[in-house]
Amino acid sequence: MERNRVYARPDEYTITDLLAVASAREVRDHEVVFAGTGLPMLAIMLAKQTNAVNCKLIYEAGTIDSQGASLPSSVGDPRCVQGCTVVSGLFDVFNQLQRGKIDLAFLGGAEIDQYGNVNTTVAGDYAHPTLRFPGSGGNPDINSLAKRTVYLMIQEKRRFKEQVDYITSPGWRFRQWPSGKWVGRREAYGTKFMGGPNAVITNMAVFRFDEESGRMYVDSIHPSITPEILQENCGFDLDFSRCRGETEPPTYEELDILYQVVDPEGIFLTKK
Amino acid sequence: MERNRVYARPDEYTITDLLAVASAREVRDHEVVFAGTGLPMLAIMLAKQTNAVNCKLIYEAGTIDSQGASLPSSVGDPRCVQGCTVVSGLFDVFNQLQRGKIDLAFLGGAEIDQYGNVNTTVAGDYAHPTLRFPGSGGNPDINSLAKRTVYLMIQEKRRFKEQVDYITSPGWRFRQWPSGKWVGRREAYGTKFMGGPNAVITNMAVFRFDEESGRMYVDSIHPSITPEILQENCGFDLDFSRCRGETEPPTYEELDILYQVVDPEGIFLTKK
Amino acid sequence: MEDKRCSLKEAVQLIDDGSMITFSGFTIWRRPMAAIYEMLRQGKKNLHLVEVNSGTHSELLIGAGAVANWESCWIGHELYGKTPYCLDRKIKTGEIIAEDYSHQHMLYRMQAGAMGIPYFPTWASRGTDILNPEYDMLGKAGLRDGRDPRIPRQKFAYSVDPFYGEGELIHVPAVKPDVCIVHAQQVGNNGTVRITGQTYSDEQAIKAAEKVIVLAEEIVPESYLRQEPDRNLVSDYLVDAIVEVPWGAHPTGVYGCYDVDGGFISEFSAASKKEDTLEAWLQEWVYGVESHEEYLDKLKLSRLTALRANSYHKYSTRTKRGMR
Amino acid sequence: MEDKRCSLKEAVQLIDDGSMITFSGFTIWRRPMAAIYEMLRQGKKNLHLVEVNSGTHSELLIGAGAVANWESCWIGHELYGKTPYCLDRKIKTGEIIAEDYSHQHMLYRMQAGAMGIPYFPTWASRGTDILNPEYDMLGKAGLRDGRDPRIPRQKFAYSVDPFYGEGELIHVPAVKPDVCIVHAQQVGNNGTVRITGQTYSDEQAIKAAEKVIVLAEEIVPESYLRQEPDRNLVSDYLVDAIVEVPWGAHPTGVYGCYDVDGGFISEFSAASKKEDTLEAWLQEWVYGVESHEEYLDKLKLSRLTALRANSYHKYSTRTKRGMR
Repeated sequence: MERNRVYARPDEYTITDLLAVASAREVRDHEVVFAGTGLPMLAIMLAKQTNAVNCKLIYEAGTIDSQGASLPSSVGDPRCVQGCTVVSGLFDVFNQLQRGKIDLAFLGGAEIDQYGNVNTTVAGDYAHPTLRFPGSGGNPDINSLAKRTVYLMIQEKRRFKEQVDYITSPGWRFRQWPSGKWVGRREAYGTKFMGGPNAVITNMAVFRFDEESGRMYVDSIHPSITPEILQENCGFDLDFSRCRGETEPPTYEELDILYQVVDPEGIFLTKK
Repeated sequence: MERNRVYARPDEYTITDLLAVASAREVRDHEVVFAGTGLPMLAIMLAKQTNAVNCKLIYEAGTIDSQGASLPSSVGDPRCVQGCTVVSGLFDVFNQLQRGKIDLAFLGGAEIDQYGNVNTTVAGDYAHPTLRFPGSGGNPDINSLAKRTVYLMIQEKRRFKEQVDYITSPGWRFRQWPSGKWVGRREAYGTKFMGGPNAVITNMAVFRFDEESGRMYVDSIHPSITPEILQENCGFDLDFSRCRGETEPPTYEELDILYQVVDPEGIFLTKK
Repeated sequence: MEDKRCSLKEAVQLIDDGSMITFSGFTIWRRPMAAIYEMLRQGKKNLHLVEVNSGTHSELLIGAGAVANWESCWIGHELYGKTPYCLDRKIKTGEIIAEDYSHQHMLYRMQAGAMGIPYFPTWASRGTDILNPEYDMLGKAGLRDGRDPRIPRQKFAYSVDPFYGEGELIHVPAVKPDVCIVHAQQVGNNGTVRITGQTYSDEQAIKAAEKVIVLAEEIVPESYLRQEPDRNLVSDYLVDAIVEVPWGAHPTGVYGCYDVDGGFISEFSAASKKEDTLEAWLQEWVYGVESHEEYLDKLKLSRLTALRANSYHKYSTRTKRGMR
Repeated sequence: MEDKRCSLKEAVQLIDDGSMITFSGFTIWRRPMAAIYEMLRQGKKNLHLVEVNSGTHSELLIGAGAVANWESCWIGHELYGKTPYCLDRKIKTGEIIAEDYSHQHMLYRMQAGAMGIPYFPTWASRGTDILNPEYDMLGKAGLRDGRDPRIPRQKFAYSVDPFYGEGELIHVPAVKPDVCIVHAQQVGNNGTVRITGQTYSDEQAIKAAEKVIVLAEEIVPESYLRQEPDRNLVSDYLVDAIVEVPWGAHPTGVYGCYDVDGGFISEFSAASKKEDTLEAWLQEWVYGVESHEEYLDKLKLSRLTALRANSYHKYSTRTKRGMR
């Protein structure tokens, strides 16, 4: 599809809009994509209308390539079934994931560290938590078996930590069990650890990972965010050396699709 | 159902009729029964009309409780699907078998020994066979995982052997692999070997097995067959000590059901 | 043939205290809520929940103090409440043991149970702290000594592939629930189950369980279900009790029948934040209610009517979901 | 989007000599026979067949000398020919290696391949000579040395249950076919597969294979298949090539389309008893025939019409099957 390249001004879009648009741009055409509830749905449904019209959209609860008219409020929603090629269940979808059929996944997390280790399980000590989160769900399964995983997160100092309280989903370096040693993903598991975090997109920036060190670096900073603000909202020292500059803002066309086609009811796009 | 107890004379039924009737009588009401192609189908469809109206009929290819009007020529036949509760595939059926949901199975065999070891794979040396049979199919799976298995066979000296050339499906004593030792079924596997041969029905007699020795014994002899004829057609010494006498012949009602309801086309009941 | 049809009370009476239980559905979809409420009214205790994933139904059971052990991968209310306040509170007071596995681990644990094998191999979730022996909570509580035959003696095992040299796999233990409670769109008068839309992990849960209780929007003739056997999930002989309970999954949603009642779940989630407000909520919606029929009347017809699914779309086109 | 539609010739050209191949169907049902004939016309060689169960289609490939290795549990023609003469002959001449597993073993081997794990645990078939190390034929032929990455280094492995103390299980190795050839009732114009009636072990075979070729009675719009997604087996992205081949499974039967042609299979079975009569049969029905269309004309319309399924019963009510 021809992309209209007229960019909206910061006061014309919300951070959620930018997150959805930046995420959509991670999708390549013809990819088989695994999406969780919320922002990932917006991102992929937008991508299907723009840069990845032939991508396949798989929901964890058991639907393949949904083409519903109405935005699902959850991956278990009947809205996921409408127009899909196959409706099945978790056994079909997770087996395909392990078989290596999933190219890209979008996931969320509560905490992350500089190696991309993500925590969605618990804040504080596991046995005596300060707060229990919903839990892993399929996060560590999808992160380890989809070829690329993109994390969508909120940028806060308490969430971007030197070390996470609990590794729900491993990044590029993590503690290996049962041994308990800190290891690199490849040395630990070779090709049967198929993916891991490929990018992290927050309300302030887009991050990627150094192939060698496995450390997170700043790829681009969102409009109206400065490196100083970004560093203030991160618990570890950020590497700006490879920053490409400002994140490409949403175009008017992308915003129109988001608000008129993807989420006209305002389920996730609530501030407009 | 009230059973009409008027017995037919030997010249009024074929050996296939008697086999079907004797087999049907092995089925208890409400049992979940696994049936292969041929005689087992006749037996269970007859049982459903007489002594086991509530039994469930499962075919290996993936149908649960068929109620077809037309006799299938094979377990993969579309006729198995008509009126069943669930049509699925092998994964459903074999998983239920391993889960312990199957009470009774009917199987066939080319050779059998005194411990009920059955061969459906090869005659002669495995690597250099005198004749290759179709192979195990699900025979050893069903024999080991259904709670009871009844074998339907042709009574010939070359088929009832001191020792079979190849143990496709183990009986009460067999060589255990990888050890290679001869062992009793229970000592070898305990409860996870759920079944094994419970009865063998041939064109001449009904055989059962001694719980202690695991040896086959004669339970009843078919009308017009003498112990001498039976022994002549068996490759090992038969135990007649527990013979209950003559096998109950078919009733006119059973024959009517077989020829008018079960196999009116004469697919398996060919001689009448 | 014995009649499997019974009342909701009778069906729930089949569940013993201390039972290991699993459910149909996915997060806030097709959960047997009417049975959950009735379990609380009957005062079930010391339950051991083992679920592929959890949700509002288990927050209720946990919050009301009916649960001793919980094994799953996720619990919450999706859009309608992110934090599992009840589980959070019971973990802090030590009233519950929570054992984490990943979603795929739980699915394969249930599949192993459904196919009668004691474990299942997988590549999923290597590198996660779920595998950390320090976080084996049933083990730390001394419950892996084999005294309870339903609890595996280890949380995980590992095995190296001898066939293709692909490395070390994780073995997850089978799940062996005493009871699976299902909510289905239709059940035959003798127990054949038809589920439409996503089947989630219902097939695994039903086939793994020793006893299966099926609530359904409607009981239909077996002869009707036998006309399209490709649309049925399991046959009658796997089902022990059936109950017709229209709207029986409310406030969770049912494909083709009704949507999630987000407002209702949000109110429960908010109430569950504190013991006293939760207690008041339970008094109003569970203990203070005699039957499912009384519950429906209390909800009011207009509320349920707005949730009813459009027969083409299979979801409600009338319920307000977003800000616009 | 690239077009996956192609001719039968083009589809079969995607198969390399020496490929490991599996098929849709069950014994003499829904086998991709048109592709089998075309494989012989194209002179495919050294194939390694790995099948949950086998039948007429493989007797043809084996008899014609296209097969080097065969792994399965059963081969024959059901009612229409008990003895697998071709396999029997090739084993005796040592031209083929036949590796026996049980039916459940083969199913779980394919399931393991379909879900991306190298092996699958099972209780099935303990005590059988299939487990006898003396009868590991690929091993005896020195083919388990890892040089062929598709051949497992052991025929079986064993593992003791550490979770529930249930004893020693059998581990069967995954199957990793290069190609799965499917015959379906319908395929979407982009590859979504709809199979009606029993699905046999087609889901396992398709998902285990690297390349999937689908022959179908008809190609239909994807939009049509998307109207009832619960009736579709796999989505388009798992399929590489599609060919519309009416009657493409003849002489095997297809649910809802046509019955098994028992007479035809019986004639082949009888002919396959000896090399020279088999050669003559192959000349007449395979090598001497240019295309599938020519094959159909040679069969004659009246013969096929008698086999055509009744649209209510899903099988033919006109074909004579028995003695009465």
